[in-house]
Amino acid sequence: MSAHSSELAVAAPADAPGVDAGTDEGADEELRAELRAVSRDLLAAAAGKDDAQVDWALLAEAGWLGLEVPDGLDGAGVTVAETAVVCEELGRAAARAPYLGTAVLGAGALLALDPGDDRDELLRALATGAPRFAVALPTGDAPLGAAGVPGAVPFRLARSGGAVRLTGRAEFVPDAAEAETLLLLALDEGDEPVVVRAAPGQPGVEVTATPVLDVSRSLGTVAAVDAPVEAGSVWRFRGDGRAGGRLLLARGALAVACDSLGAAEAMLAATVEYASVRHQFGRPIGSFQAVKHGCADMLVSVSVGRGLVTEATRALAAASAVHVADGADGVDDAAMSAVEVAVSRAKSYMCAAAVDVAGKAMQLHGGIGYTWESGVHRYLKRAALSRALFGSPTAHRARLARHLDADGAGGAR
Amino acid sequence: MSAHSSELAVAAPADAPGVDAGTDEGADEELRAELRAVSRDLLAAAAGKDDAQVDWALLAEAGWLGLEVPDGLDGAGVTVAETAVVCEELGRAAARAPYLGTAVLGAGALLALDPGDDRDELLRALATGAPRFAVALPTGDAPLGAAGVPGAVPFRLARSGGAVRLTGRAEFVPDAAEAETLLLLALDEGDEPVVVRAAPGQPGVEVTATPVLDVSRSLGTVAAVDAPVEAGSVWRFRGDGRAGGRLLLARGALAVACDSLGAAEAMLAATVEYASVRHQFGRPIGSFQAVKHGCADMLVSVSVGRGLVTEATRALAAASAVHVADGADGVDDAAMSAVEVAVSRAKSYMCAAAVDVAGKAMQLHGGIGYTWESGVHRYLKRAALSRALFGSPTAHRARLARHLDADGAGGAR
Amino acid sequence: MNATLADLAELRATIRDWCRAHVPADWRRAQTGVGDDEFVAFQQAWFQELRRAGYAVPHWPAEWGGGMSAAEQMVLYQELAAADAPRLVLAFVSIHHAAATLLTAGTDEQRRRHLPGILDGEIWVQGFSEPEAGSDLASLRTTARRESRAGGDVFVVNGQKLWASGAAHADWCLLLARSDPAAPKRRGISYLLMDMRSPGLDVRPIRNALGDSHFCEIFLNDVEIPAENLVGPENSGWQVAQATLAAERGMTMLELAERLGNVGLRSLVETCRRPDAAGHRPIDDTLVADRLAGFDTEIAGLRALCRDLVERHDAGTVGDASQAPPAMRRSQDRTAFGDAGQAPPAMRRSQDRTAFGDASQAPPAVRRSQDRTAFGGADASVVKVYYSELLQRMTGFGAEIAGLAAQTELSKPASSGWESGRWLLDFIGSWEWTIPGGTNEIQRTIIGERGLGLPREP
Amino acid sequence: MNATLADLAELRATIRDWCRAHVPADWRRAQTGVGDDEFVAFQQAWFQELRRAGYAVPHWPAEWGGGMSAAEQMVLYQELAAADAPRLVLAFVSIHHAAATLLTAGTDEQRRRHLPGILDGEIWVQGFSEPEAGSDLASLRTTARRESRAGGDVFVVNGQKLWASGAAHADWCLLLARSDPAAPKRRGISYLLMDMRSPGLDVRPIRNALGDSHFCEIFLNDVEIPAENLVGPENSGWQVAQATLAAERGMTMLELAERLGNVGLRSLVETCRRPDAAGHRPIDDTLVADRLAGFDTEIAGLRALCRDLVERHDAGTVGDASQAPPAMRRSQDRTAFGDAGQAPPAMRRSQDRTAFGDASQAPPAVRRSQDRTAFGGADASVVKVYYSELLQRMTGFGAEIAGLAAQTELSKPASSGWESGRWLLDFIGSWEWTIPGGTNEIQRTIIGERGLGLPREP
Repeated sequence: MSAHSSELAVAAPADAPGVDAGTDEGADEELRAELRAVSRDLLAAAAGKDDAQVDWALLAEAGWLGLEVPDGLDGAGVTVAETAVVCEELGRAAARAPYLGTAVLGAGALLALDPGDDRDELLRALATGAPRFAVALPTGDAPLGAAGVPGAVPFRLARSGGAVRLTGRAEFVPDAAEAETLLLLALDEGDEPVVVRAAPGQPGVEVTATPVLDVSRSLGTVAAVDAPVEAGSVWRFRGDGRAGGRLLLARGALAVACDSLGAAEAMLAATVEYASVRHQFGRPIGSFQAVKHGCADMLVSVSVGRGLVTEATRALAAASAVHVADGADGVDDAAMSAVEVAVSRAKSYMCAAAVDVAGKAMQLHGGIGYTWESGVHRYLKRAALSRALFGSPTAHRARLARHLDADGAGGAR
Repeated sequence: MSAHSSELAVAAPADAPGVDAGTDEGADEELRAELRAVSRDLLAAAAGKDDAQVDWALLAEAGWLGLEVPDGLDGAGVTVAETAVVCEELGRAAARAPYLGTAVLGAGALLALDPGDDRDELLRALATGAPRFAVALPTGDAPLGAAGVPGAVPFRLARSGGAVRLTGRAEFVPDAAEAETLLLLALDEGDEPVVVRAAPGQPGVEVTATPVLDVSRSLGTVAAVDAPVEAGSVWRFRGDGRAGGRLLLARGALAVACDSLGAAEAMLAATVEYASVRHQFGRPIGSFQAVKHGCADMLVSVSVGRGLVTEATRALAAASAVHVADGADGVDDAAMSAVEVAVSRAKSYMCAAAVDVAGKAMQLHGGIGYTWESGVHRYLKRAALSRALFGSPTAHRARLARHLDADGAGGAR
Repeated sequence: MNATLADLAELRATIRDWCRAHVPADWRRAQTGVGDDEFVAFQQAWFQELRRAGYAVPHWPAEWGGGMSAAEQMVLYQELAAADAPRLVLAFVSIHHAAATLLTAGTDEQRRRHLPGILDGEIWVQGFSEPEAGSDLASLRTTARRESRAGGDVFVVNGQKLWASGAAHADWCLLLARSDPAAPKRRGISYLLMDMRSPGLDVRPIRNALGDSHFCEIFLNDVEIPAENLVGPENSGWQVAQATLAAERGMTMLELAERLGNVGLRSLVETCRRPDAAGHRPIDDTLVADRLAGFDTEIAGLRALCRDLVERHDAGTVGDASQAPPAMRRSQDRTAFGDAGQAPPAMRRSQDRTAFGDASQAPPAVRRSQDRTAFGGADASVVKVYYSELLQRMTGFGAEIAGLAAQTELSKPASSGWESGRWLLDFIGSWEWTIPGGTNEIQRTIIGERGLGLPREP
Repeated sequence: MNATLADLAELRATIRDWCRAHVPADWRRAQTGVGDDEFVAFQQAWFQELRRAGYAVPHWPAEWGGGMSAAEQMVLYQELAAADAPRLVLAFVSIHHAAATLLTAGTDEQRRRHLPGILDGEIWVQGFSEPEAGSDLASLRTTARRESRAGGDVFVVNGQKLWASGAAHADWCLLLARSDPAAPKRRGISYLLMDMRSPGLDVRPIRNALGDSHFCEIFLNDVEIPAENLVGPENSGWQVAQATLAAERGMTMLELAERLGNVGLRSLVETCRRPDAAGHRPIDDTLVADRLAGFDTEIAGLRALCRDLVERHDAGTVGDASQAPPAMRRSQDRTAFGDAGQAPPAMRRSQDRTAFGDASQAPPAVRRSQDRTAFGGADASVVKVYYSELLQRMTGFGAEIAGLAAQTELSKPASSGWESGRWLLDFIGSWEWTIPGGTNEIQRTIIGERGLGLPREP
């Protein structure tokens, strides 16, 4: 049961306390704290608005889009751990911004590719906020099945009449409708996962918006039918394409878990605030055990969720760094499994907990909580969407259970 | 979905209120209320003792063993609904008595058989308390599987060397170790379920006690290896043997559900009592919402469980009456399914709820609840045993789900 | 008049035939995404359809247009639910709260004026809650000052009411206001019938969590209500309100249980039997099957609870503390909103009979043994807590199973309950049952104190 | 002394080798069903084995025989759990509560007298709770009357203590008694070290829910305790007790989490991978697989919580309210038993360092961002609630899966925790974690008030 026992602490050095004397973990924590504080201020403005729309230019100016873009390409050159902070703050504000499509998945996909001028140029542009990106990959339960990633790759390249053509369909793609540049996860003729660059207007490619109850999110369907593809638009992952695809899916799941963490913390804070000022029966309602203990339960699950999200972030950051640095040799299957285990735990726990916390917030706000104006519903809808996006808790737990069964088979210790 | 919708109210007349003007439902209710009051008084004495042993002679004198034995055989000639009352009260007192083996299953098995002098004589004896009975049937999850009863019948008759011989094994048989007369559920040579009468001392038959944590229960293993059987000891069910077996298993499950209902009510009452007198922080602890709401939740689940147990009792009583009266033609498969649906609901809900309620009782009693002397542990262990005996909640729900799926297939309405 | 089994079977067949002929085909699709006017028109038409058949107000006394026994009403609601008939959403307060108030505490004149009006489609709204008086209803601040006028005394009302569901369409309002500011909290409140066309009224919609606006705020600025519209004695409004709120329970809960057990469970099973893209049916997972069976069981338990409540309402044994076991002692009556719906036993018994059936009917024999009253004075709270949380669990599970697809269902059929099968909408709507009418936290306190006799908070 | 990653890996390898050589083979079987004497002998022998390796009291200061950093202790407990070493059950109070008390508030003389004694195997018991002072510890009634004797002052103690775990084997007792009956509840209590061989003591075992008798009552009848055995100032025993109780948290919770995550989860997975008579493995049911994965996740979450708690203890940032976000305001300190383990921040910070590591160690940099203190002064309560209820859920699930077979397991290995894989016994034993040390109801109040700053009950 190595992936689930104390071995993990060795595999992921950051888990062990007091061991960072020689690392820059402390500095990173400070950077993240500052990033968090700035984000919170900036997004607080958006939180007040009914549509919670965040000014895209502002995000670009703040440097949040290029966090992971290398220094040399005008980015900040930091890791997914910093991106995670922004995701959490976007969730806290229930803000509407195409951050997932561009900064999380777009940058993540490009960074996982073999470097090259086209890619580098696109990364540089990404950091400026133009174009906006969408990455068409499977966002449901499919890739969590026993079959793994390739079976769930939504697009396929085939040569016909001398041209390479793309066919496939991906639903519930984050930020698809507003994207100017599409990156499509596809299988090439050798069944190797690759990324295909496309534009929404391009022949054979159709993008349609999918309206959802959570108006703070934008989702859409990307469909391609025999769309001709230029050779220069087909990009290979560094090293093993399968590993690249798996890391990308892990990023999506983790980003959504971070979002749910922020949302849950916001709901807890709002409930505590309300329970402290709202009086009934001559007392603040927070002085009643029913309310107080309800808030305590919210804090417990937020605390547990935060721990899981933190561990998953560390694991993914470490693996991503290895992937970018070493390519194929870097992230072996065991390391990838460790990342996926951590991400599945964080995603399944936190995204389910956030729905519960938002629901409890609605309950403890009483009639006010059920009004549109309270905004609690925005968090409930957002948490419900996050729960399903990039794999339901059930699907993630099914994947975890397969690991447990396999590990159990491995030996008694 | 006929078995799950309003149709049931027609199938089971007692479900509908105000319709018993012409029936003796009112009179029966009065009888049961009296029976309950008498039982509660009588068993209250046992509840105080550490082993909660009930005087067997007293039970026989009170007429509780022969409740369902016909008038003509010196019994009370009432229904399983009255037996259910005693089961509930035994659970309330967490009393130790071989009632399940003799009065619930023993009488139930004999009543389901074709009448005859031997059977009648045995029924008459049963009401007097001598001999004590055990019925060896499957008490785990097996008979709830898709295969149904016959596959789970634990014994088999085979002719060898001119004699009929019995082979098989049943574990966790209630009251087996103390029984003087065994009734074994077996398949005859034609694969028809029958009941074989045997005695513990008889060649080839071995009974061993199975010590369990719940010391208020007695369980044992009944094993037979090529045990010679006289022709007169093989008894056929009235009509369809399969139906007889199914009714018997339903009785076992229902009796245990009744036991859990009584146990849960006792735990609720004890907790309310304790919370009303125990003071901490200058107040009775029952005035704190954490305790009060905990008790409220216990009441809610006990109330729901009582409703389900009542419905299952009515359904089983009605079907049993039909079975005894009409034999094979009486209880068709649909009616049997309706009984099993009601029993599975009651068993799965009530037996799980009783464990939760007893656990909550232990918690709300604080340190006192964790002592041996408080007796809460006796209820927790008994409830845990009841939860597993005659089918786990999970197994009963699996059976229910098959009905739901089948009904769903039947049509939209 | 106790119906025989045969009578009931015949009634069931009659209603079933009637439903086949009269339940509008495909009304769910037609009522999805409609505007307010269309919704009101549909509700009014359906109400009149039911009225013509004698099914609109079966619980009223026969002389006013009802007259069904509890057993008959149960058959009616079972069949309406099984046929998936539209719910009477708009008339809910009129036929339950308003009627119960008038029948219990109104004058003959008030009944004659208003009960036929309700049958003709007059809509009532409840004006109880206020911004500072939600769970703690007794602290309401709206004032009613008695003054003399040429045509007779009037109450001059000032204040603000909240959560007045359907106020935008209402003709009349059941209003609680403080008529004696000097009296203790619950002693100075009067119960008034207010014409919603009165000058000085301002109704403003409040959007709920789904963006709908059937909740309203009502601002009252020197609104004059004739003194003859006082219900019960002056300053006794709190007691009268108990009756009004009691009407929300019992048979109305049974109807909700039947809805959940029919279209609700059916939709959930259907959702789980639907194969996904890979041909896999959720119900084939033991995980899903187990949950479905659990819901089936809980619904059966809910129905049993509701039937028991209705039968005992009918038998007059609800909340009879004299039969409760010693451990289940009854506490003093609570002063909070919490006990809305919990009149003192003596009052409740009589009012229940009036509200739930023809008082001229011979009450059925008290068939229940003492244990049936185990939940003492908290029956309605037990049912409310259980129903609302079961609804929340079921719809929550539906939303989880439906996954991303649930997010794309942007509206549900008007005239349906929160078991429409649009799971995420239903889930969010389920808080409409765990919060209003005394939050479930308040209900648990009632259950603990009235049902179990646990001591009050100091 | 901060260890480098390489140092820790080396330590891990060393401990792992040590465990292979020293953990008694098959001790679980051998310790199942043994008598009290055998249990005590085994515990004492194992304690000395650990002591020889330097693993018995790693959290003590180096001068007293400990000296491991928090990171090193974590490695130690991870490896002991992974190797399924016996737990130190008998010495628990001695090495944690007694030592923390002495190190925090004891005199040099008291330390010199008792710390080596503990290393030599002296057993301590905690004499705090009383029949009328459980959750409400501050209402304890046992009296300590100061009197002069020839050899110096003594405290004459009378009263009764309850739930004194292990008192039958104890050499010394940590005693709270009321030395000033006139002072307010928490102001008149003194903290005393009582020799269990003192005349006037009567120890009677209390059987627990499993029939075991490690809990005891202690009756005190004019027991004389020399005044030099007073810890801290007279009448300041309440404050001293905070330190004692605080020692129960932190690293001890981490050890428990590791036990649950190793032998606990492993046994559960094994139970679910075992084919039944028909060859079916429970884990192949999605229902069971889902629960197992949920437990795996929750254990990972628990470990993260514990690590965080330990790291912040180490860093001295536990409960620093100055970093809490505004909404998470800190309430007044609670007066109840509830806040046992929750000393005022200033005191806690210093005591934690003393209790959890060598005070001479340079405290690691405060690496945490402000959100890491989101649970403010309630960290330990969060962990306790979560651990104990996870243990209860896991063992409850195990008992359910094991079914009837679980009933036939009549005893579990002594020296193991409540994750022995004897699921029904473990399940019942799990209440030993949800009740003592402040019930989980009390813990939730602490979390609400100290962690979230919610208002106290009036």
